[in-house]
Parts: sequence; C-alpha cells; structure tokens
Amino acid sequence: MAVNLGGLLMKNPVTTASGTFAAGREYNDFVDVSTLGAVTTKGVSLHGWAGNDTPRIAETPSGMLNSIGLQNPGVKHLMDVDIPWLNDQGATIIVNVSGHSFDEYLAVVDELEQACVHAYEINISCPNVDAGGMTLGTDPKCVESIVKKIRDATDRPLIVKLTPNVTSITDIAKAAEAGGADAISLINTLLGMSIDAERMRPTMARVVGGLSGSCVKPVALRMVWECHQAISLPILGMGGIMNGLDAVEFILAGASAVAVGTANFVNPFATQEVIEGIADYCERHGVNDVNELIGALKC
Amino acid sequence: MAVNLGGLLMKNPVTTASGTFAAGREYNDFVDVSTLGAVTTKGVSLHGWAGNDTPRIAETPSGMLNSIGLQNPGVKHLMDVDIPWLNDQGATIIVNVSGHSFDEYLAVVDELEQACVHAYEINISCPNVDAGGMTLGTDPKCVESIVKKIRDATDRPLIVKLTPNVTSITDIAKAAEAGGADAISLINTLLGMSIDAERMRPTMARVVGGLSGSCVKPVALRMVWECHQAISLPILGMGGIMNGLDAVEFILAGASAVAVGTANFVNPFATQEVIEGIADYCERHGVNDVNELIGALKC
Amino acid sequence: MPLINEQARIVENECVGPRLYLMVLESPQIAKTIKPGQFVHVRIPGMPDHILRRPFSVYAANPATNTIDILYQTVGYGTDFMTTLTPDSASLSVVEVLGPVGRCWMPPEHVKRALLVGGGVGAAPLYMLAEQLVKAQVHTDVVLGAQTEQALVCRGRYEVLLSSHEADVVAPLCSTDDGSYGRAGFATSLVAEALESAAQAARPYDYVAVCGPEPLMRAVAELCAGANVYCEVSMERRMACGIGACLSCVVETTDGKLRACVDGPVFDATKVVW
Amino acid sequence: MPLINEQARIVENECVGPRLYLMVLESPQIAKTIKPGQFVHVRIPGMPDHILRRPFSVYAANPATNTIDILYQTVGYGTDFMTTLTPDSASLSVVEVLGPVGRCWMPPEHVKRALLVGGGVGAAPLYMLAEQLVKAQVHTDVVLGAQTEQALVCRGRYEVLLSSHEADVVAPLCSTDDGSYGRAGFATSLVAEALESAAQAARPYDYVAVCGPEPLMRAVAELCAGANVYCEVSMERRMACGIGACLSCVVETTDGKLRACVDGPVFDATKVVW
Ligand SMILES: Cc1cc2nc3c(=O)[nH]c(=O)nc-3n(C[C@H](O)[C@H](O)[C@H](O)COP(=O)(O)OP(=O)(O)OC[C@H]3O[C@@H](n4cnc5c(N)ncnc54)[C@H](O)[C@@H]3O)c2cc1C
Ligand SMILES: Cc1cc2nc3c(=O)[nH]c(=O)nc-3n(C[C@H](O)[C@H](O)[C@H](O)COP(=O)(O)OP(=O)(O)OC[C@H]3O[C@@H](n4cnc5c(N)ncnc54)[C@H](O)[C@@H]3O)c2cc1C
Ligand SMILES: Cc1cc2nc3c(=O)[nH]c(=O)nc-3n(C[C@H](O)[C@H](O)[C@H](O)COP(=O)(O)O)c2cc1C
Ligand SMILES: Cc1cc2nc3c(=O)[nH]c(=O)nc-3n(C[C@H](O)[C@H](O)[C@H](O)COP(=O)(O)O)c2cc1C
Ligand code: FES
Ligand code: FES
Repeated sequence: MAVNLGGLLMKNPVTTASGTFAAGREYNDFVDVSTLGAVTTKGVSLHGWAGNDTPRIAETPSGMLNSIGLQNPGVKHLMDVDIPWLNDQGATIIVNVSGHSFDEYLAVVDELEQACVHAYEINISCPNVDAGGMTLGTDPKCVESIVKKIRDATDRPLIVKLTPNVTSITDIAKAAEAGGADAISLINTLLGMSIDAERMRPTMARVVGGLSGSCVKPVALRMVWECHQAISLPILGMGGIMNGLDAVEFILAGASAVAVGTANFVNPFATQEVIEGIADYCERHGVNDVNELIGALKC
Repeated sequence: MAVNLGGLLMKNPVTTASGTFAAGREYNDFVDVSTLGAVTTKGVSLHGWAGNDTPRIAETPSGMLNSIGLQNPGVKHLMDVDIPWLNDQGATIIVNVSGHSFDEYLAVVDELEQACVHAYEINISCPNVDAGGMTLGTDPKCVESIVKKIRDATDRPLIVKLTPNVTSITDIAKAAEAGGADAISLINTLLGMSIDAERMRPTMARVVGGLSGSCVKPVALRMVWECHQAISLPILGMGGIMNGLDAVEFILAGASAVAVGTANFVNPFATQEVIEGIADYCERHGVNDVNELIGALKC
Repeated sequence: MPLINEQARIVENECVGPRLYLMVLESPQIAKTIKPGQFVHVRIPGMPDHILRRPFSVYAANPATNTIDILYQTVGYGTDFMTTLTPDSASLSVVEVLGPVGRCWMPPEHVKRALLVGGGVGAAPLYMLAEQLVKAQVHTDVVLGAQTEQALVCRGRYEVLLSSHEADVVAPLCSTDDGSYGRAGFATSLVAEALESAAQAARPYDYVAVCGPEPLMRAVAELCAGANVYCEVSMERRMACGIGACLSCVVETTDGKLRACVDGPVFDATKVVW
Repeated sequence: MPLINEQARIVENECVGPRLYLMVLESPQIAKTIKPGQFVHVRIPGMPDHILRRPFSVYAANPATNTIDILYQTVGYGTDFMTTLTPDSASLSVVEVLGPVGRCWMPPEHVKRALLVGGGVGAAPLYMLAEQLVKAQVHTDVVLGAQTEQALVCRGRYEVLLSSHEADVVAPLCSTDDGSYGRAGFATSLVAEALESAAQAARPYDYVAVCGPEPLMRAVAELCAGANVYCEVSMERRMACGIGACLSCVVETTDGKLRACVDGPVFDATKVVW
C-alpha cells in the first residue's frame, strides 16, 4: 500500500484534508495517526489569524460550505504543541502553509525548516482570505513565482494545493510544475453560497464560502484526470471522498495519494475505513501493489 | 407574479432549463405549458447534430452528469414541428441557440426571426461541443463579439447563457453586457467526471460531462449574486432548483426569473410546484409583487 | 394512453432467487393500462445522495387487484436499496411510479408461431407478452437462459402458462451457463435449433421477441435476420427523464439515434445498429 | 473520558409538546459517562441530501436502562426528519451518536444556592444539572420561560424533582410570552427578582446556569455581573465535526475565539463577548 508522493513516502495513500482534522489530536479516540499515510495539518500562517465571524458553515445538498477563514494560532504554536505530539505518535506530517503575501509563505516555511515535518502543502487556493489566497492561485504567473521562491527555501517535498475556481486547471498545474513543485493537491473548495430564504439572509456571516463533500466529487475527479494527462507530477487527490471506492476512483483518475476531508465530520472513522476500502478493492481485483492503479482508468 | 426579463414578459418567473424539457410536448400529461412563465427549448443548431455516444448520463451525489452533446434535429425541424405546437398551446417561447461557429449562431437566429418565438437564449457554454461552445464562453473578448453580432441580427430579447467553468464569472457577464445582451442566464453545467471503479472505466462514453442538480446550487447562487452586483442586466437563474424555496433563494440573490432543469426528471410536476412554491412564499411573507424579492437578500 | 405518475404502496417485496426480488405495487391506473413490453420509471424514496428514477419493466399487471409486479435484480445502489423497503415501514413503503412508458411488443398482426427468448432477468418483461399470445391462441415457444438453475426465476410461471395451451413444446426450453439445469451454455444455441427445426417442419416462426443482455439480443437478431423472421428486441439504456425529453437513452438505429424510453424500449431488431 | 461513537437503537420517539419530541436512545457507554451540560453529536440515518450531524444536549441519562433522553424541537429539515424515525422501522431505527462531548456545567465547589434558568427547549440541558445539585443538597431554584404553557415541557419533571428537596421555592418559577401560565412576559424579570430577593434575604445565589436563546442568556449574564454572581451559559453554534477539529463553532470570548463544542458549550458568562 506504500506510495511515493513526490518524494514523500507514505505507508498508504491516505492523508487527511487540511482543516478537517486539526493536527489529529481531536480524532485520537477514533484514529491512530501513525496508521495514516500522513496527517495534513490545518493551514498555518506566521502570526496566527482570528478567522471569520460565525455562522461559518452551512449544509448544502450532499455537501457543506465553510468560511472558517483560516483561523489558526500561528506557526510557533504548531511547532510547540502539535508537531511534537505528532512526532511522538510516529505520524508522517504534511504541513499546510498559508499566507497573506509571498513573504509570509516564505517566513512560515523558514520556521518550519527547524521542525520535524515531512512535506509542505502550499495552499494558494483558500477562497476565504481577502488578500493573497484566491487571487494568487488563479494566475499562472503568480503561481510559478511563489512556487519558485518556496522551492529555493526548502529541499523537502513541496506539494502545491490548487483552487478549482479557474477556467483552466491544467494551466495552473503546469505553472506549479514549472515553479519546481514536487506534487500538486486537487481540489480545494469550490466557491459557493447559501441562502436562508425564510430569513432572507445569507446562511453564513461571510456570505460566500468553500463547498466540499461528495457533491464536488465529479468536479474534483475531472480535474485530477485532466492534470494527470497534462503534467508529470504526482497528484494528491481530494474532494468528496467518503469511502474506499471513492478513493479508488481518484487513484484510477491519476492520483498517487488521496485526502479525506468532510467525511471525517460525518464519520470519525472515515480515514481508517478509506484505507481498508482501498485494500479490500485491491484484494478483490487481484492488485498486488496500489501503485498499479494510479491513472489506470481505461478510456 | 409577472416579471420582465430584459424585455421578455413572463406571466410568472419560471421557465424550463434548456435540454431538460425538450419543447414541452413530452411533459404534456403533467404540465400545461401555457401556465409557465416561458418554455425554453432544447439547444438547436443549423442542420442538426447527432450528439455523443451512450452512456450519456451518470448519477452523482445529489446530481447527475450528462454528455448529450446537443443532439437535435436542426432549426428547420424546430420551426416546423415544435414552435407551431407551442404557439398552439399559447406558450411563451425562449429558443436556446447553439453553434459550432459564429456564423452558425447567426444563421440559426436568422432562420428563427421568421418564427413566432419570444426570446433567444444563446448558449455559449455547453461543455459537450468540441468546437465553439466551451472555449467561446470562457473568453470575454469572444463573448462580447459574438453577442454584438447576434445583437445586430435581432431586436428580440437576447439572453446569453454563461458557463460556470471560469475564473471570473463577472468578467464574462460584463462582456455579455457590453455586447448588448438583454439578460444573462446562469448557470450552465459544471464540467465533471464519473468513474465506475469496479469496471475501472469512466461511467460515460465521453468521459466528462456537465454536472447539474441540487449539488451545484451553492455555486449557481454565488454566481447569480456576484453578477447581480457586477452588472445591471436581469438574470435568469438556474442550477439545482428543485422546489419553490430554492427558486426564492435565486430571486433573493438577484435573479429576475428562474429555470427548472434536472428537477423535471425527478418530478414531472416540478415546474408547477416551483410556481406554487414561490406564490406560497410571497403569501406567507406578505410580498405583493414577486419583483420586490429580486436581489432583496439582506447582507 | 396518457402518462400517469402515481404514489404506489408496496404490497410485497420479496427475495425470489439469487439477487432477484419481486416487488408488488398497488398502482391502479397503471395496472389498468400498461401493455407488454412497456415499463415504469420509479422514484425510490429515502435514498441518500441518489436522485434519479430507475426504469423497470412490468412483469405482470393485475387490474383486478390494482397491482403491478416488478421483478428486479440487485446490481447497484438503487436496486440494493429497494430491497430494504417494506410494506409495513412508516415512511418507506410507497414508491412513485411514472408510466406506462414506451413502445410495447408488436407481433405481426396475424402471427402464427412465436418464439420468446429471455436471458436472465429479461425473462420477466416477456411474460406479459407470452400471456397475451397464449390468450390469442398463438403457438408460442419460450427459451430461457440464465447463469444457474435458481436464476431461471420465471420458469415455473412460464411452465404453468405454456402447459395450458396446445403446442409442440409445453415447457420453456432452458439453458444455464453452469449446466445446472437444461442445456449447458448460452441460450443462443437453443434458439438456433428452434428456428432450424421449425423451418424444417415447415411451421416456421413468424415472430421472435428477445429480452436480455445485448450480446444475446444481437446474436438472436442475427439468427432471425438469417432465417428471415421478424424479430423485436428490448433495449436497456440509462435514463434520466424516462419520457422522451432529455435524450439520455438513445439507441443507434438505421433511422438515426432514437430514444429507448419512448421510441423503444422495444425495437424492430433489423433497425438496431449494434 | 474518551469519546465514543455508538449505534444507538431508538427506544422511544414521541411528541411531548408543541414541536417538541422526546427521543430515548439505547446508548450504554454514553449513558454511563455523560455529565450535565455535555452533548451528543447525532448522525441521523436516511436523510436525502443532508450529510452533517446534529448536536443535541442530553436531557437525562439512565445508566440502569442504558438510555439517554434527548428533548428536541423541530426547527428545520433534520429535526423534522427525526420525527419520522420509529423504534420498529426496519432501517430507520438506529442513529449514530458521538459523545460525550464538551465542557459540562461547573458550579463552584462549595456552591450553596443555585439558580437555573431555562428558556424554551433550553430547560432540557439543565435538568441533569438540577438533579446533580439537588442530590448534593444544594438549595436550587429554577426559572423556566417559554412561549406558551404547553411549551413549558420539562415543568412536570422539575416540579417532582424540586418538591423532593427543601427550598424556599419548591416549584419552578415560570413565565410565558402569552401569559398562558405563570408570569406573562420574558423570564428575565423573574430572574431579576429572584436575584434581588435572594440578596435581600442575605442568602444570595452563588451560581446561576442559563440555557436558552442568546438574548435571554445575555440578559441574565448581565444581571449576574451586576449582582456579582458566578454565571455559566450554554452556547449554541452550528457544528461540523463536533469534536474540536474544524473551527466551525467558535464563540467570541475574552480569550479569543473558542470552540463551542469542546471549549464549551458551557462557558463562564463573563468570558463571553456577546
Ligand atoms: C426499459 C428498461 C426496463 C428495465 N427492466 C428491468 C427489470 O424488469 N428488472 C430489472 O432488474 N432491471 C430492469 N432494468 C434495468 C434497471 O433499470 C437497472 O438495473 C437499475 O436502474 C439499476 O439501478 P441501480 O441503482 O441498482 O444501479 P446503479 O449502477 O447504482 O445505477 C446508477 C444509474 O445507472 C442506471 N442504470 C444502471 N444499470 C442500468 C441498466 N442496466 N439499465 C438502465 N439503467 C441502468 C440507473 O438507473 C441509475 O440512473 C430495465 C432497464 C430499462 C432501461
Ligand atoms: C451544544 C448544542 C446542544 C443542543 N441541544 C439541543 C437540544 O437539547 N434540543 C434541541 O431541540 N436542540 C438543541 N440544539 C440545537 C440543535 O442542534 C438544532 O436545532 C438542530 O441542529 C437543527 O437541525 P435541523 O436540521 O432541524 O435544522 P436545519 O436548519 O435544517 O439545519 C441545518 C444545519 O444548521 C445547523 N443548525 C441549525 N440550527 C442550529 C442551532 N440552533 N444550533 C446549532 N446548529 C444548528 C444544523 O445542525 C445543520 O448543520 C443544540 C445545539 C447545540 C450546538
Ligand atoms: C472546515 C474546512 C476547513 C478547511 N480548511 C482548509 C485549510 O486550512 N487549508 C486548505 O488548504 N484547505 C482547507 N480546506 C479544504 C479541504 O482541505 C479540502 O480541500 C476540501 O474540503 C475538499 O475535500 P473534501 O470534500 O473531502 O472535504 C478546508 C475544508 C473544510 C471543510
Ligand atoms: C440532460 C441535459 C441537457 C441539457 N441540454 C442543454 C442545452 O441543450 N442547452 C443549454 O444551454 N443547456 C443545457 N443543459 C443545461 C441546463 O439547461 C441547466 O443550465 C443546467 O442543467 C443547470 O440546471 P439544473 O441543475 O436545474 O438542471 C442541459 C442539462 C441537462 C441535465
Ligand atoms: S430518458 Fe430522457 S429521452 Fe429517454
Ligand atoms: S464543530 Fe468542529 S470545532 Fe466545533
């Protein structure tokens, strides 16, 4: 079940989607983080952000919207509290990195170089940050240049997480590749909105938010498949994975590894069940090595 | 309940989404087309198209994918068979127009000028046509120029239907406005994909297709709301409307009228129930004129 | 016949074979009007995430009891979910059926000898046709094929029906893939022999109706074309609207792409481009 | 206490007042460990389209019968849907409960006199606390407010409980918006008077616990701040994970944005930034 995600060795292809699993401790009664391919931590910025007002979520058909706004206590707290705990547990760690500016991304990575973490996932795609974030991830030139800068700052596996809210996902993926990324993550949330008709108001304080959950799976699969054909980097696929079969779909479409997000909220055992489901699928189909499934879709 | 959609008078704000209601006859045992605000017919091209191979659809969480590929018997057949029938029923008619090239769009509209129809909806957004279609609808310059050309060819209300598969929907909407559109339609389908993991194959023959149904509602609402703020044209809102409350959400977000699509497949009475649902909402909220609700969202 | 959409109470929902279930629905209007070969488009209540209706042929319709029978095989999410519905459940005991939809079987007007060929669960949609033909005193033979003996699920009902009329063969001819009942192998060889021997006996078939997996229908269609016998097939396609509006379900024919739901499901086999 | 996710059979699910239902769940592990003020995060089976869990306080826990009681009000899709679940349904008689979650009520250690204030369905999560206090022989008074008499749904249970202990007031003080029972108007005025008269009688309250609509909680918190009485409130927020991971549910506090699910739902009222 082991896979190699752009230099990051994972004992199985399953990690958590950033922001849905904190740094793993909250799920400790359900999931032993050392059994996961990796734990991807909640987006972290240099000094910590307060995030948006509540309500921050809304339920939507087969999915949900969130506008957490990257609330986080800053990279120092992550390094003092969360990373040591994850290290103690024997987890493989991917740190999701955020910033309001190129410099902030770099500063966060610089700090993290001192910590025992195994890869970075650069979130250039969060729709909930007014500066940086969204705009950054939709322009190929910006993407290439921020990736280049971070590439120069680290030798660790560099995963770039893309937003699906673009006309051409392959243009952005190519830019990340040109910048020197080791892998790309697909997809972050789709920008959406929810209205409470009876109250004539938006359901969330910030009006718009990011859509996740199984409703987005068709869009996510399409983007993974397009990028698998367009670039040669490995892909971390996510967006609506609720069970092992969903994960296999992403792998067949071209993902080398997958992340489980919203499913954790529905079922705290989701990550474990996805791992078991993939193993079960391989057994039923006589697949000895999960790597054989990557991009194995017959079209 | 009457609304004015860029010069098209509708007795209520509800029409059908192109491609989900044919030209109304198939639903005749369930829906009296003269009671609808309008009937929007299936996309029509100059000489008719054969469409894609089957399987053409796939079920997805709270939605479906389709890759019909604009199968249609051509504008002549529409004018000989469908429009006369709709005229006999007393329906208000919006004809959805497709083409492989600028010239084909113009040729279709030229033909239709002879027919008794009430408005055009120009589909510059279908993801299932290799030439034209998708590419056209994602580039503001192309959008402006095709709209200008068609604007010169007709005085009838001109509705331009946009694709949601773009980085900035407001840029495209502005281009349609600049080109002289009377209204815009939002949204066509999101590009998606579905995989049959057990068979290791795409679920549909054409691999990718257009996502519709309630799963897309959050994205559709967001785009209607963004465009309502960015341009001054009226908006025909659609994407996942299953009942009256969904329709009210679109109207509150800024739609002057709404279209019911995938819901027809689930419930053949859907259009009627949406009309009743809007009326019921107005009554419960003491709204005398549905026009008061347009864009009335309190943020 | 106008289309009807009715709330149908589940009267029965039982396992009747390997992955085979019989659902009896109280659907008075459709029970009265449905013809052999037509189908109903069923909205299954309570399925999380899944929104589309599912098409099912009507196996038997009983206007006296106001019921229609559906014989279904579990092949995916919806059919699996259907097995959990029970007549006595508070909320999940009513399905919504839209019908009768589609072109029925259309034997030639003065048909004398008919052969019905059912593969797997395809035996079900032919049963009403068999009843109709037997009632009209048409000499009717039946060939059934399935994977195993237990999967030959309508066999008993066909036996009763056929034994009630005069014919050369009073029981369905059967084949099973595993040889557990009847001829071992595919139904096609039984069909070839039946066509052959009928022709040699100078009492040739003038109508063949086939319902089953596409390879079977195609093979039988080719045999019939060779033997110059009129043959109809019932085509399965994924359906969204189920009533002719969406063009999801087209079948490639010599007249272009036609809709399985309303131009079919039953087609003249010579028109189908396989 | 470790978190547990258990399949809980529905033992009872009955209407007990206007838009109010009592669901009794067989949830042995949570029944043993849950503390007053904690909640369970419930996955409701069979809801089309809706995926999130719903948080509910536990009204009563009975380790002897292995059950927990949830008193819920129908306010939207999920709570409406919950009313259709029945103990005897084949597929929809089991819910998944995750718990016990959150910070419980934490009266000061040597509390002498407590006032519990419940608005509407907020009376429910206070009942276990009332039991605990009465058992510990703390002098406990209760104020309940609701829209109408029928909506004062836990009143009977509080009456029985309070009459079992020695106190100035042996029945809950009640107010209704429509004056159909007790004081007409909001519960706040009863609270103000209770604080006042307790202080005048030199037997002041040293603990107030409030659960109900935010305006009520805020008003009571302000009265308590004025009277210098320690006050706790139970905050409601929309929740995704329900266990502290997603940051959906934050409450603005003097210590920053804290999670209602695990840092609350019960907060020291002086810390809440309203
Ligand atoms: C006219 C007609 C008559 C039919 N009659 C019968 C019958 O009498 N008994 C019976 O057991 N089956 C019958 N079928 C097939 C039946 O519709 C499918 O087995 C059923 O839709 C599968 O649904 P699912 O949710 O279990 O499968 P899933 O794979 O989960 O379904 C996903 C989607 O694909 C569609 N789909 C999947 N398989 C088929 C298929 N073979 N044909 C058409 N659509 C499919 C479903 O309707 C749904 O939209 C008939 C099909 C047609 C077109
Ligand atoms: C800690 C806690 C304890 C609670 N205890 C009780 C209780 O004992 N009895 C009771 O009747 N209610 C209680 N509630 C409120 C209850 O969770 C909501 O009424 C319920 O979630 C509404 O769900 P719905 O599907 O009917 O509403 P919908 O509006 O359809 O729900 C949509 C989404 O919003 C959320 N939501 C809606 N209203 C609320 C709300 N008031 N609080 C939190 N989330 C909400 C839902 O959980 C869901 O995610 C509690 C809430 C919290 C946070
Ligand atoms: C509550 C919530 C918080 C999230 N926070 C982050 C984040 O901090 N950084 C990030 O890159 N993505 C974040 N995401 C996006 C997810 O990592 C993931 O890309 C997305 O939810 C799609 O996967 P899913 O459908 O499995 O949830 C968040 C998603 C949710 C639902
Ligand atoms: C089967 C099908 C066929 C469609 N054909 C067309 C078409 O011909 N022209 C067009 O502009 N849109 C077409 N659409 C898009 C719909 O008109 C509509 O924009 C979309 O489905 C979103 O609405 P809904 O979620 O209510 O279905 C089609 C959609 C479906 C599902
Ligand atoms: S299913 Fe819609 S046309 Fe046949
Ligand atoms: S609900 Fe996820 S942190 Fe509270």
